[in-house]
Amino acid sequence: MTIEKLKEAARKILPEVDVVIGYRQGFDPLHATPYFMTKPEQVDQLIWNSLCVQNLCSYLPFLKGKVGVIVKGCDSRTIVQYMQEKLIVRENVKVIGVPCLRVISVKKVLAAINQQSVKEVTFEGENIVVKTPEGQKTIPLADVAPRKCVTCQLATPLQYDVLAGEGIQSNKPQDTFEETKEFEKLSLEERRAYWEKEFDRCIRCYACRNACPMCICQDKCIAESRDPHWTSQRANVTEKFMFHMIHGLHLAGRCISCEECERVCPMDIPVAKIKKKISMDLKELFGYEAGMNPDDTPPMYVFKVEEATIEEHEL
Amino acid sequence: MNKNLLNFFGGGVILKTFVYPKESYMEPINLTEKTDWRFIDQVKKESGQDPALCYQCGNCTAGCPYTKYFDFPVSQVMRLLQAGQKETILNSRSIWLCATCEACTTRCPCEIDIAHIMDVLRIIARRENYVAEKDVKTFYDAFLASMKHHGRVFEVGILMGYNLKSGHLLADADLGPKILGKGKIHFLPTRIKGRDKVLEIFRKSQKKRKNSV
Amino acid sequence: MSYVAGKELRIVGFLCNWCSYGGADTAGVGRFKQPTDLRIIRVPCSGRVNPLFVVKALLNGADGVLVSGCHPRDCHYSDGNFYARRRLEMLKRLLPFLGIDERRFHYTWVSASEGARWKNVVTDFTKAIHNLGPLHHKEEKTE
Amino acid sequence: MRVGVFICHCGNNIAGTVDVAKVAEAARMMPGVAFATTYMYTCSEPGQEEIKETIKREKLDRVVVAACSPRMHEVTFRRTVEKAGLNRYFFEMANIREHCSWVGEDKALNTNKAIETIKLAVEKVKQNKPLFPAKFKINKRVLVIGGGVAGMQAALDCADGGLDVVLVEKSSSVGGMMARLDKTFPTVDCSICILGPKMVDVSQHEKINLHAYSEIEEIKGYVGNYQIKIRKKATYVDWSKCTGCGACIEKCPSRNAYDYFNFGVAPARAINIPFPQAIPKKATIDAQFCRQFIKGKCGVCAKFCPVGAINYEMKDEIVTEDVGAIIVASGYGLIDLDKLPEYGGGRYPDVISGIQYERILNASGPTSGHIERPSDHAEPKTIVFVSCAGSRDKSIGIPYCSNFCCMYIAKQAILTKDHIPDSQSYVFYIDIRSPGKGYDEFTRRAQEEYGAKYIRGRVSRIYPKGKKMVVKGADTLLGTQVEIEADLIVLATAVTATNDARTLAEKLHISYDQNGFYVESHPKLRPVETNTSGVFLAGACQGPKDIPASVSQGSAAAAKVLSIFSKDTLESDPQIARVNTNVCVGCRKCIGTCPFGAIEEQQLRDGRIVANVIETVCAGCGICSSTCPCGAIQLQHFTDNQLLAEVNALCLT
Amino acid sequence: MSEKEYIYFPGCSLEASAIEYDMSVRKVLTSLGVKLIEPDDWSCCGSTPAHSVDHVFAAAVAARNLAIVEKMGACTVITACPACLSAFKKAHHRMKKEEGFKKEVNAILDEPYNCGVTAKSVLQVLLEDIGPKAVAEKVTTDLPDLKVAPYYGCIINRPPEIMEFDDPENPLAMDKLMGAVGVKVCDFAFKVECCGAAFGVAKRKMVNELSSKVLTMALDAGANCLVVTCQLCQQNLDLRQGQINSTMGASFNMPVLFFTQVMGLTYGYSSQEMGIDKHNVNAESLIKSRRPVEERIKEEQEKAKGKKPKAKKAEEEES
Repeated sequence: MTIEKLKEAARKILPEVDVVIGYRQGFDPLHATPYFMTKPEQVDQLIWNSLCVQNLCSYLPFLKGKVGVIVKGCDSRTIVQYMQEKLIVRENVKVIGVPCLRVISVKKVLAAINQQSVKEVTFEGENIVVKTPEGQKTIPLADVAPRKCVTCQLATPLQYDVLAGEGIQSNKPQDTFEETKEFEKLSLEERRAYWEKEFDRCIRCYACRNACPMCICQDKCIAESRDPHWTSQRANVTEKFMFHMIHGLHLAGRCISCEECERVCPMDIPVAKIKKKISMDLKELFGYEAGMNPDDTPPMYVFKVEEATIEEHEL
Repeated sequence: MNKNLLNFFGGGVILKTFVYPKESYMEPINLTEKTDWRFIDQVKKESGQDPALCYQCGNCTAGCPYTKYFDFPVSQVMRLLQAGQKETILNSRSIWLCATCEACTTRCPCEIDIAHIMDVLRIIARRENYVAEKDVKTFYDAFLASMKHHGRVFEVGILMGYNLKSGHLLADADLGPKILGKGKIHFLPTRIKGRDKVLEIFRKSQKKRKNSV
Repeated sequence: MSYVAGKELRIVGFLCNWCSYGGADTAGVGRFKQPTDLRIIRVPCSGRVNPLFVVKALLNGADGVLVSGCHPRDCHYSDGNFYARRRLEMLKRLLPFLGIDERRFHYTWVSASEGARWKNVVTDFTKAIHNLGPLHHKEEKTE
Repeated sequence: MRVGVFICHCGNNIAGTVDVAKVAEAARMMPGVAFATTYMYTCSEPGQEEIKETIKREKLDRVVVAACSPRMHEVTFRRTVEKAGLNRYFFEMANIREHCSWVGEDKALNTNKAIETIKLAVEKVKQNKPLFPAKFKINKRVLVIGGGVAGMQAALDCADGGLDVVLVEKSSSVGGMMARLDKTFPTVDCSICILGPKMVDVSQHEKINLHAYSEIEEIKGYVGNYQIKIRKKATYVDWSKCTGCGACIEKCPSRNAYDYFNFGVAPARAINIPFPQAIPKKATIDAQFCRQFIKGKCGVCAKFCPVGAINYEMKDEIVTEDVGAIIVASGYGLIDLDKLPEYGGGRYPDVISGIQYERILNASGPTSGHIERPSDHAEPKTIVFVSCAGSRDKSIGIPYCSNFCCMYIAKQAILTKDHIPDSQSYVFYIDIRSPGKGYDEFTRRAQEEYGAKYIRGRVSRIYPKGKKMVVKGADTLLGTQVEIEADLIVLATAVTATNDARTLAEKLHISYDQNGFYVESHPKLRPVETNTSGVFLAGACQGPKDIPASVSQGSAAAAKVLSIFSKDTLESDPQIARVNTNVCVGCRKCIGTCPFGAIEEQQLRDGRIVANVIETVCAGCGICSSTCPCGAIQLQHFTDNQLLAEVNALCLT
Repeated sequence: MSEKEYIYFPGCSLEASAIEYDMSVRKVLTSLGVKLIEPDDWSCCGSTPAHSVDHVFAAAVAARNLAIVEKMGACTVITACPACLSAFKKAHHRMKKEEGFKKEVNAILDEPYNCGVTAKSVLQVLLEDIGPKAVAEKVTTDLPDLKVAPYYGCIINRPPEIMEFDDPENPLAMDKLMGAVGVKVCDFAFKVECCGAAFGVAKRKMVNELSSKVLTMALDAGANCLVVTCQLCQQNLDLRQGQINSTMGASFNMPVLFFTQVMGLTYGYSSQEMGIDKHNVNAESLIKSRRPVEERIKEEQEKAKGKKPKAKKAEEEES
């Protein structure tokens, strides 16, 4: 898909909406940043490449009026989940779908170039070429792809009003939750120690929550409120643990595994791991996957009188 | 006695020959001393049945084809069990005359597997050498012996074995001629290859019983 | 404050007012002896029990948490325990992932008439928790 | 904050296994507790006075009573603190009896458990907020479901009390089971003679609106304001025209309809009036058997009806009634004979059920009171009664006693002797249960004066032998088998819940036990209430019951309704969900999960969409609270903060 | 009809004293297109006597055979003998229910049994797997004089939760089959009363009394022949009828046939092939009047013609 197609789509949409959200280059060539376009001329700065990582849908519930948004396959589950939960009026959103096979993890790239400053970034086929003061480095995209891209099934968005380019089929293997199952092989003690170590690093900056498209409470989040007073501001691991449990359980059956929470974590805590485990269980229990079908209801908000998959627990 | 009973019942009743309870049974039972709690638990454990569930409706006695021949009708065996009267029960003929026809079990409103309890009582009696009904035991033994030796049961063998041991040398001899020449009686037993295996089962279980006692 | 050290462990129970709390009362009226570890928090309905309460308890010092409601179909509010069943089942599967033995959390159904059943639930669950021992090494408990 | 803690000895019930003094001491140490004491019987009048005085003297603003279960006395003590000027929700109860002193053996452990249980209550009460019930108007009409003796009694008492009554009866006449009986024990007076007048009163009372041949379709609303949908089943006869002359019945050609009223003792006509004293005395057509419906041609009744009331086109009709309270008197059922194969039930015509025998004995029954056995209409000389035919029988899922069989068997034995002096009755019983006034004397009379032979034991088999039936049973007192060659066998078939009891319960939001009988809200103290306020129970729908018990429950239920209707408004329980609109993000998840549809969307002036709770509809389950991600919707008195306070009290050190 | 295959466990007495039961079972099932495979080297099921020793032992001797069947890769074994059936079902039931018991039993077995085999009676197979319709199709012969009382005996369907077949109080399986092959069935009240066979040898008088009851009831029911499923009952009631007559001073002369024998006869097998001659009480007098089934059908049609007009009139009267 060429950037032209995308710009063309944006221009076409713009008159019908108050704003179109897309990407432009950020503070350095390695970072793309959200771009809110209200005037046609702004469209020229629009970019599209594997650096366009952020899930732009997250803005939708908080924007009034009509909005156009550029949506990757993975992001499109957000749209679907919002529809399920009536958090957006679909008619008021113009979805510009973009076919996408892979984005990159900036963290992984920086690691590969041991955190030097970046002068220029170009893409050559399946490689990303990064120019740094010490010269340039060519890295295969596959090596720096984030976890979610490895098993991505949605090369083409589930929802779009215009598709910039041709729809493509995913060429990735199905997600079999290998990582989760691997982790479950550890002993209870090891797992407990693991999480206490990980969460101990948490500085409660709430970046994970703020980036989460499904955290609709935002500044009303009970992790910060006094009434109800679920957690104190005490800086011990228990309280941190509690916060992440709140995040995890509130997302049960709603998490569309965009993994933004993990991407934005400044302390590199694998916060998506818990959500993935829950998603796995709910898929097992109720054959449910969040953000796939607008007519579903998240499994925690419905029930069956006879639950085929839940057996009574004996003591 | 029977006469009074008949009056009591008036016209419509046919009374079965009524087994008058044993003298010993009529003596007062000192429940403080003579209740064998261990026996109750033992039967509970071995049968997996709880005698306390019985509320003495008498359905088992009513339906049992053998009540007439019992010294204690089934419901009284259950009552004796509730009262922990080990001696009386293990000395009774009833437990040997039960044919496991399952009528009691099928009809018990309290879902007690009574036939199974009778079975267990029989086993305990055998184990502790109470045998009120020699003939029945002897027949069972003959049956098992035949089975033990041939792997399958050899009917004529059983009959002869039984007659010898029981001393009823001519039991059912009158039947002989009736079946002779109908190609039913083999005078030689069928022996199976695996009879050593069957023998093993006998041996092992015997050993187990010894150890358990 | 805490339990009699050595003898007891910290067990928290969330009981619905209509069935299980009544069942516990019935057990009391029948004088069905039980271990003393359990402390009961009364809620109107098992559907009121947000899984986060369980997590809160387990993270903050409980060694075991028990949730008990009306039997499915008998809920005083008709559907409460159906929601509870789904949410608590999800939690029960999650806990071991975090390194907490799932046997430390049990959810079940006891009706107001089932005093004997309640006695068994309390006895067995307490036994189970004692077999697992304390969840928290006391010295490193919060702060 | 000044919390007062009152610890009850409850005589020795608590003080026996809990060191109350030590508990009080510990309570005094608790943050926020200004006062703690013990008292012998806190619930007693002086005990409550003590609380009131202490509140004033110590300027307490919160109260905790550590005593029995709140299910027992919460209401009592709430009233007490209210009398002392506190809001009644500034009160908590610590259950140190049912959950502590009665179930723990170790006094030290019990004492500690009591202390912690109080700590719990103290921490909660500190979080409590004053709550004020809202008042709402009530619709002073009452719905009575079931026109049996219990239902009629309830209806009449309510009507005489000045209430408008809607009486819904499933069958085409009121009267229920009692109308089928011949005589009643222990007085042996004619059943219909004492019931008939009541039935007439019901039909003539201007305050009673009777819907016969109707069923409950749907129930919406809450105490004070129910909307009821009633299905008036098609009778195919215009009752406004029908005079009950019975011409149609005489002429009806299909003579093999099942006679529900007579429990199939004799066949009925497809168009029928169940019995001479029926109220209303109107005909109904049983479409299952009517040729007009089966073959599509006949029309005989239409031809002969002098007033042209027959209408084959008639359809079911739904009528709605608004009421403020409901009395459920839907009665009981009986197990089918074929549930008892060992007795040849359903297989041999001369093995019949007790209720069938009532119809045979009954002068207005199919045999006009002449006792004859179904097989050959001969007069039986030897009659055997079998009690507990299905009752007290776990193996067929009926573990309970059917309550009144022992008595009606004795009655039937007596009546049999009256009808056939040279007959001999035998009664197989397991236990004779005759606890009522004059009951035991009655069962004795059956044996002493009427010569019924009582045999202590169950019957195992019944099988035919020539013209006779052989009854094979046991006499456990003799320890022997007995056999009786009988002409007729009467089985006291077990009493069950009606087959639609469960569906009705679900419509009413009331609970039922494993046998399908409705559950009262307290077995001793609230026997006719249910856990759904505004719904009351009367008669055998709550458990097998004889006539006097059913009648008294009918009156009791009526009294309950009259007492709630004695006010013009009701107070709604303030323990319901409330929305903090500043916090609500309008995600609507609560709306979807509320079982009562008590939550609606609401648009604020600033255009924000938030949730809003309809006070009168909310039942207070709190599912919304555990669903809401931001804690905006909170169930009052069980808020997150209150529950968290309890959790913290237990867990945080 | 589709070819069916079953593992068939004859049992000791069907090899000897009840050889005719075995013969008739094999013939009838063959003509219904069923193939029977006899397990190699089966042993005695233990029957009642084993139960008086101990239950592990009793279960073991039964389970040994089930294990053999299991090893053959089959999941069903069929037997005609109720004693074997009940021994198998009881062993299987308890081993399946109680893990501990299973261990104990397997401990004394040469080959462990893993509870993978369901035991079925030949009766059940005929009724459920093959069905009355298919059974009826094979009928060629009518037995006009035969009036049978179906006698099931005590254990073939008791206790119900273990035997899991037919009604324990009023079983109908044989009634249905007999009906299907066009034999007159009498309503018989003593279908499941015990005849005492188990004590045949040891308690002669007692058994005679019990048996005579059964025979009396059969006569009362208007039957002239008993059909049975249990060779112990058969032997007891047939072989001992003389004994019974002398002990009870009665004069019974009622043939006792296996239901499979009766079926065989209606399928056109000779009484020799069905081993009728092996019985003590002679049944020939009852079966000599046999005739091709067509004749009966013709007869019935005649009757029907005769009736028709009458029926119509009744109809008119009513409306």
